[in-house]
Amino acid sequence: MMRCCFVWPAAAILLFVVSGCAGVQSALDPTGAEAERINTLSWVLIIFCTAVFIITAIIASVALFANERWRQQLAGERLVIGAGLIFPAVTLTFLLAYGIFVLGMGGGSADTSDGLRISVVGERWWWRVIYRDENGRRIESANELRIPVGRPVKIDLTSADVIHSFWVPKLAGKLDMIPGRTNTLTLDVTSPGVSRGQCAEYCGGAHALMSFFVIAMPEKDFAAWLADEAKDAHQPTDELETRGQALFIASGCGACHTVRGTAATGAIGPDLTHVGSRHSLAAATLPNNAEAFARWIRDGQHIKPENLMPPYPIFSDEELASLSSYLAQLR
Amino acid sequence: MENQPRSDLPNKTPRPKGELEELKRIWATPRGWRIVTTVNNTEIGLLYIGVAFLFFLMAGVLALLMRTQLATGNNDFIGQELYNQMFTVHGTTMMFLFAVPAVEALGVLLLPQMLAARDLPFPRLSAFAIWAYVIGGLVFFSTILYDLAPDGGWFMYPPLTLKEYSPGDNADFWLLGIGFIEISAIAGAIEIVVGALRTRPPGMTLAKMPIFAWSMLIFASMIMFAFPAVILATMMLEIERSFGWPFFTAAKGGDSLLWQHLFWFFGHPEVYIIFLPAAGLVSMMVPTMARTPLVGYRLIVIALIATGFFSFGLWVHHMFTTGIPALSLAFFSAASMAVAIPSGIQVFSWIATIAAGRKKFRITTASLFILGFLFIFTIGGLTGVMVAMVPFDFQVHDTYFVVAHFHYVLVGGMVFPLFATFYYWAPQAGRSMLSERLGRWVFWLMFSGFNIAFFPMHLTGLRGMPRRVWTYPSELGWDTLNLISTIGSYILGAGVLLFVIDLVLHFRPGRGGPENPWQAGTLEWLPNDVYSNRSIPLVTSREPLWDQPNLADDVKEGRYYLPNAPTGGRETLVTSPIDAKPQYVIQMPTSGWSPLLAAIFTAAFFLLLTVKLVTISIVCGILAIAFCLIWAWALDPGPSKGLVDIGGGISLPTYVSGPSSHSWWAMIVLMFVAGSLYLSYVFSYLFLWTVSPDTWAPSGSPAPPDLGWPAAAALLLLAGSALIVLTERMLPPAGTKRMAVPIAIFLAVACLVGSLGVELAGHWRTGLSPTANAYGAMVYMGAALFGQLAFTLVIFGGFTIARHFAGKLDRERRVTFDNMALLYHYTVGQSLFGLALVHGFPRLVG
Amino acid sequence: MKAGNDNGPIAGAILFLLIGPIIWAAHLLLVYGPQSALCAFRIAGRTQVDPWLISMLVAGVTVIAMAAVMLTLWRPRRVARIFRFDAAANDNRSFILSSMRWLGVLALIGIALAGATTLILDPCAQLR
Amino acid sequence: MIPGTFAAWKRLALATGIIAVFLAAGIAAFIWSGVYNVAATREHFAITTWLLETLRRQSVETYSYFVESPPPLDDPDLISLGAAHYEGGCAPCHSRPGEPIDAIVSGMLPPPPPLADPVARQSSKEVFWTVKHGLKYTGMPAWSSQERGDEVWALTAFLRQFPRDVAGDYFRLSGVDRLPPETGESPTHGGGTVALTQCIRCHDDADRETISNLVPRLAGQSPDYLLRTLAEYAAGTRPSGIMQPVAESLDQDEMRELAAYYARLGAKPQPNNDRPDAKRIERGRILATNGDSENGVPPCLACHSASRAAAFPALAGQNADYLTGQLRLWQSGGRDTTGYGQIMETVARRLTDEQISDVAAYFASLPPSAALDRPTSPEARQ
Repeated sequence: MMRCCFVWPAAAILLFVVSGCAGVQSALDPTGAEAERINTLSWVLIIFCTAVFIITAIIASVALFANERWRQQLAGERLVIGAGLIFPAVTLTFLLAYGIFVLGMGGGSADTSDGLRISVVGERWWWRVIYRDENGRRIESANELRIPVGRPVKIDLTSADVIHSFWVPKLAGKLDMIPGRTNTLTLDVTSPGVSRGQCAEYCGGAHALMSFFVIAMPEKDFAAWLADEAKDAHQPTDELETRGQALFIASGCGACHTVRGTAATGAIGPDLTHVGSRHSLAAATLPNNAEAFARWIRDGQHIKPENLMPPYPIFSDEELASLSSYLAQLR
Repeated sequence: MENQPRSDLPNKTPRPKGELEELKRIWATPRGWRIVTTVNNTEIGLLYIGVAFLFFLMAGVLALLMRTQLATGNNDFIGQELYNQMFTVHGTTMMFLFAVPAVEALGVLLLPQMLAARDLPFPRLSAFAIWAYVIGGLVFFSTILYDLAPDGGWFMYPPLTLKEYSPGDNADFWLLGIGFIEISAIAGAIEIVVGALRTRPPGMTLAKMPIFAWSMLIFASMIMFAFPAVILATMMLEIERSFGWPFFTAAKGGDSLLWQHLFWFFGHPEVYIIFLPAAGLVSMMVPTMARTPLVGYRLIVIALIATGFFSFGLWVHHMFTTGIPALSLAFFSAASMAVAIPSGIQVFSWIATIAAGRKKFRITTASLFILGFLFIFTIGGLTGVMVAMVPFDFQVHDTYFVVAHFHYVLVGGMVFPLFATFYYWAPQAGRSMLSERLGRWVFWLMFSGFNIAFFPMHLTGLRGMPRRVWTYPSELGWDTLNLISTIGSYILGAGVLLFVIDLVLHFRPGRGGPENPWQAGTLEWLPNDVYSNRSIPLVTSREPLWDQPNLADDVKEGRYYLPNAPTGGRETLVTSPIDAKPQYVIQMPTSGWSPLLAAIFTAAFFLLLTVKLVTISIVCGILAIAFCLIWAWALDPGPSKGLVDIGGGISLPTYVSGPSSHSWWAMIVLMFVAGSLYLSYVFSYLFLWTVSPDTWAPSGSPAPPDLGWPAAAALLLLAGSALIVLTERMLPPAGTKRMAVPIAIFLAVACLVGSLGVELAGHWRTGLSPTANAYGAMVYMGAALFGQLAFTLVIFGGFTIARHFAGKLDRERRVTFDNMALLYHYTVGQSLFGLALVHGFPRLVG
Repeated sequence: MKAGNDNGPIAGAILFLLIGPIIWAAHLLLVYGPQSALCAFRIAGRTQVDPWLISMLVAGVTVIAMAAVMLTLWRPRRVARIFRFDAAANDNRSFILSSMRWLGVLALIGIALAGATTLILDPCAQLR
Repeated sequence: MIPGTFAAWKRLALATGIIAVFLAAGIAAFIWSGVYNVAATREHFAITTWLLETLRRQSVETYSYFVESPPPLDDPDLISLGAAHYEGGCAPCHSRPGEPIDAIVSGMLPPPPPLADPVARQSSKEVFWTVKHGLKYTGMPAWSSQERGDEVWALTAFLRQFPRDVAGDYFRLSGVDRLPPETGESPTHGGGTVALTQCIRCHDDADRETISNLVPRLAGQSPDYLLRTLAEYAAGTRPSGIMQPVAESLDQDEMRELAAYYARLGAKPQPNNDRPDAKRIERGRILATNGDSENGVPPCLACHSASRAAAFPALAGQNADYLTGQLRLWQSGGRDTTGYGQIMETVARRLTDEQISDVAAYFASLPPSAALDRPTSPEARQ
């Protein structure tokens, strides 16, 4: 008993050390203000709980194995009231105060005077991302969020169908997206880079495959990117891509997808205007390249079961090649 | 060696010849295939725990399959659809079909023994509840085999579980499974509250009650207040799914958070509902193994009560990330801190008891499991403190950290004590002990497997892995941790398998196991047989077997109370709730088909309704009610047996009506359940109003009907109540009938139905529709709750009238009438309040 | 054979024993209910209640609840009389009395922790 | 004497065993010898007939209990469709109403009965079940596409008409009178084949409308679409008990010819339907143009407008009842076996019953030649 009581915490600490804290989706490797505050809190809690556990284990070991004299020291209500009532009452009060204090630091004073507003809408099973710039222009994208570094940005979270939860562990804790409600989350990223987020509330079907990337960029790059993103889609240049575009339009893809500047104006599925420039396809399920587009169109239900796009098994290989090269050049 | 009997004991020995044989005959277990009709707590308790354990094994197999799927990233061993069903069924089964029934089964099995009662006060009710649970539970579980299993998670959050997003029958099967556990939990709560407070042996005051009885009493009280919330929630979800009343649809003024509030108002106490009885068991075993009375008995009782209370203040704990104001979260964070204190008290009481033994703590398999429990539960409690910190929860909520946390709490807090219980109390239900040698292997496999499986999950969660995902990409660095967890789960599984082998090799159900093998001090270790203890002892200490010399022998020889069967049937002693003074002798029903058949048809009713075979299901429903009535007909035996002598110069009545009657108590418990169901409704009404005041009358919906309508409904209700009071005065003397009685009851029931009709007609005339918006749905839901009670009273009233005509209702023999009257007045009270709410509130705020 | 009405004592005993936790529950209801309702209306723009008032409401209810619990700790016998609580056996009486006091202490801790949070946090902000 | 009794039981068992063995051997010998005469000229024994008939009657009665409730069976469109199929699929054995059974066919055992009597005795569900599943040991085949209960109901509706004398009306109902007096002669403007003469029994041609609203109008569809559909019918991937036998009998050239014929037919005057109410059509128009993005329904015109891919069908002027029936069929999973069908299935399952009726009414109200534009303006969003 005694041996194992010490082996376990030690093993625990070892696990933490060995596995390191790197990871594009790890709460232990924060690059956002809220995640950093929580990270500090986590370590305080981990150390406190480990200490309490070890002390309890020692007391229990004494009660079990020590000699009569030692054991009699523990054999009264004094221990129960001291260690079971007073100690937790005091320490937990301090912890609670600390936790509430960290909670109170949330929110941030996001300066929205520059007019940038971002909304993210949870859909089954992808993310609709809408930027509104200072001119009130509405720029829609999907499954990828780009934000400037160094200033808090407020993000409105809503849902189009069931409950989802917006979670980018490196940047902040999660916040649910609930039908009929709008929750606002402040992201304050401290250093540029890519982090990964995932839906954290079970939303049925392909819940496991509902992820996205957040790309934090320096202010200037962000402005340039946003200006680029606001433009219409690239027109296809070579013959293959032009055939792809024609096929895209004639086969009804535009019923659900928008490619700005073309006849495709659907609002049901993700906006594809600049789909080729994103880090991933299908809500961070596939890499972004022409081959992945082809796989997705032909075999989407296998890659991401139950997804809401109809299967398109009707294209020949050549047709698929032209379609996917058209989509891939939408950068 | 024969001890000299003390002369101050209530009964003289030797007892008359044939007395023991008569007891054996009366309490005999039905032979052959009629065994299914048995109602004795030992036999149905064994069935109960056996089936609960079967569910544990089956849900455990699902867990192993899921762990296999998660062993590596990008795995496709189990596809998405099946995986989503599996974790739903795993969670639902473990929580509803294993954990609650298992502890309730232990209550059924052990509580009467610990209280030296012959049986629980309502044996047929237990039998009914258990059979309904067995049939319904097995059907629910089997849906996983034909792709009909629910896949909305065990918490079933709408809108995902509404018809729109879950169109199949799958979600209905979840609601069905829950329906059965609701029935059996409520039945069990009635049984246990009345059992613990009224069937204690003489002298066992509240201050001497075994801790397990305390924990079961609190367990049952918590069920009374927690389950109604989920009953209402499931009713509303099923109504929305079937008829489109928008309780949870945001577009029509409903709110999906309403479900979360109701579900977690049940769901959080549920964790403690599972844990408290297990802690009670530990508090029984630790003193035995330490060979010393429990240190801090009083503090443990306090801790149990405080836990029971505080656990109701934690439900928003599960909703920290829903975006409600931070201050609201902080209240619940504070309550979560408060609930940690009682757990600390218990842990250190056990440690202090271990230390207090004159000799060192005995290490048996049971004590290993207890120490394992202490170890695991302490970690679970500490991570509980962590997740109670709101900002920390923002990160770990719905991740594997939480998966690790609650498995530490639930497996540590409930499964390990349960296995300790199996090893410790096996002789209560079987003829032999389990193997100590195998037991140690079982423990070490389970303990190491559990920690290998679940400890890494803390880290997996912190590194960003959410719950309820059937697969994950390999490049996120979760593979190694998941593989370790999977290996651990198989070691845990091997431990459980070894236990099953031990069970097969060594467990033989029946009686005549070793007597008091652990030299324990509590009454369940008295020598017993089918009739439980030969006589019911007078208790003067918390550990009577340690402190009252020669007790076992005196009880066995029949020197204590009620060594015989004076009424010629099954019976047990009822004592006063606080001081345990003998009050009367209950005559109890014996084995019979009606509870079993009622359970079968109840199960058939719900099942057929789920698969939309409406006509046949209604027939089954009617049959179920019919069998319930047949069973109820045999109750209320009347005062014909007069006074009986139980020894020691005490003569007790065999029939009592009014507030001392155990059935009156049962009705009061039922009214508490109905009352908290109604309070949940009131909460829902007010909650939806704060969410969508714009749908409320008079601006958003048709104005409520003129005040004449509710006034008429209220008058009818009051008239009905007056009629019932009048009828009570008019009850005929024994052996006679009086036509006024059935007429008055009929009129009273008619008043009730009329009042319901007036209420419905009033709203219908204004053009209010239940499907239009949340306000309409809430108004008609109030009427539905009224209608539910009215329906019960129509049947109950008819039953009472029938008893009058059968000559089984008079001024003396009146328990049936008393209970109906209680329910009637309660219904009137609830409905008057409902009228005030539904008609008054919109006027107040509009 | 209608037995005398003795549900006074048991109901009284339960209420007496649980008075602390009951006040705790009432406190939680009275701070959480109004606070969340008023905040919901504030956010929806249906009322202009000053947030400061909500904080004061929470603090006020907390102070009253704590005072009530302390009163029961200070004068348990008065409370016993109110609920007509009595037990025949001595051990029982003192057991219930001391249990009631300990439960009061725990309730007091719970009330104080919950009430104190209002000192730090803005009453309606989501703080995310 | 217990041992004695025991021995007696043993003897009895032994005797039974021996008898059983001999019986089995006898039966085996009988079968192997081929003495039993399977000639259809020999009637069954009376007992065999009774057994088979009772079994048949009871079985139909039991299984038809589980048949879902029928659609309204007095719908003239349904009856007409049923009659048209009867002419091609049933009349060869059961003969046209009022005509004697064909001499060759009557040599079957049992001979196909005239249907008026049995249909009068049976309930609609029983008739449906029999037509759908066929009957063992009688030669009555099952419906070739089990998914197509809707087609079976059409035939059932027609059979329900038998008790009242349909003989007089039969040629009109079944479209036989639409055929030119002498096959082989060019039936329509210019070219034509034997196959085509059969098509116009149900479908439209240059002059006539379809025989029933449940039958699609083919004029103006692209050859790509028509060829694809015929190939799908022939291969059985698009299930239809009515079309599959017809399409199977066509060769590639005939299919091409037919497709070319109907593609050429082009515009034709507006079908003279009773006009459904304008509100419904307007709702349908909005759905077809804008879709219902809340429920994931894309605008129909994205795929069914003038600029559609060649293999997609045109819907303008199509019969509303046909459209409704097909959308329902998609919803119940009856058209999910072809690539094109799978695309539409996803969409059809998101439609409500009301939306189906609306959009069908809208397309039916359009002139068949309407060159519909795809929706181009982005719809209003916030």
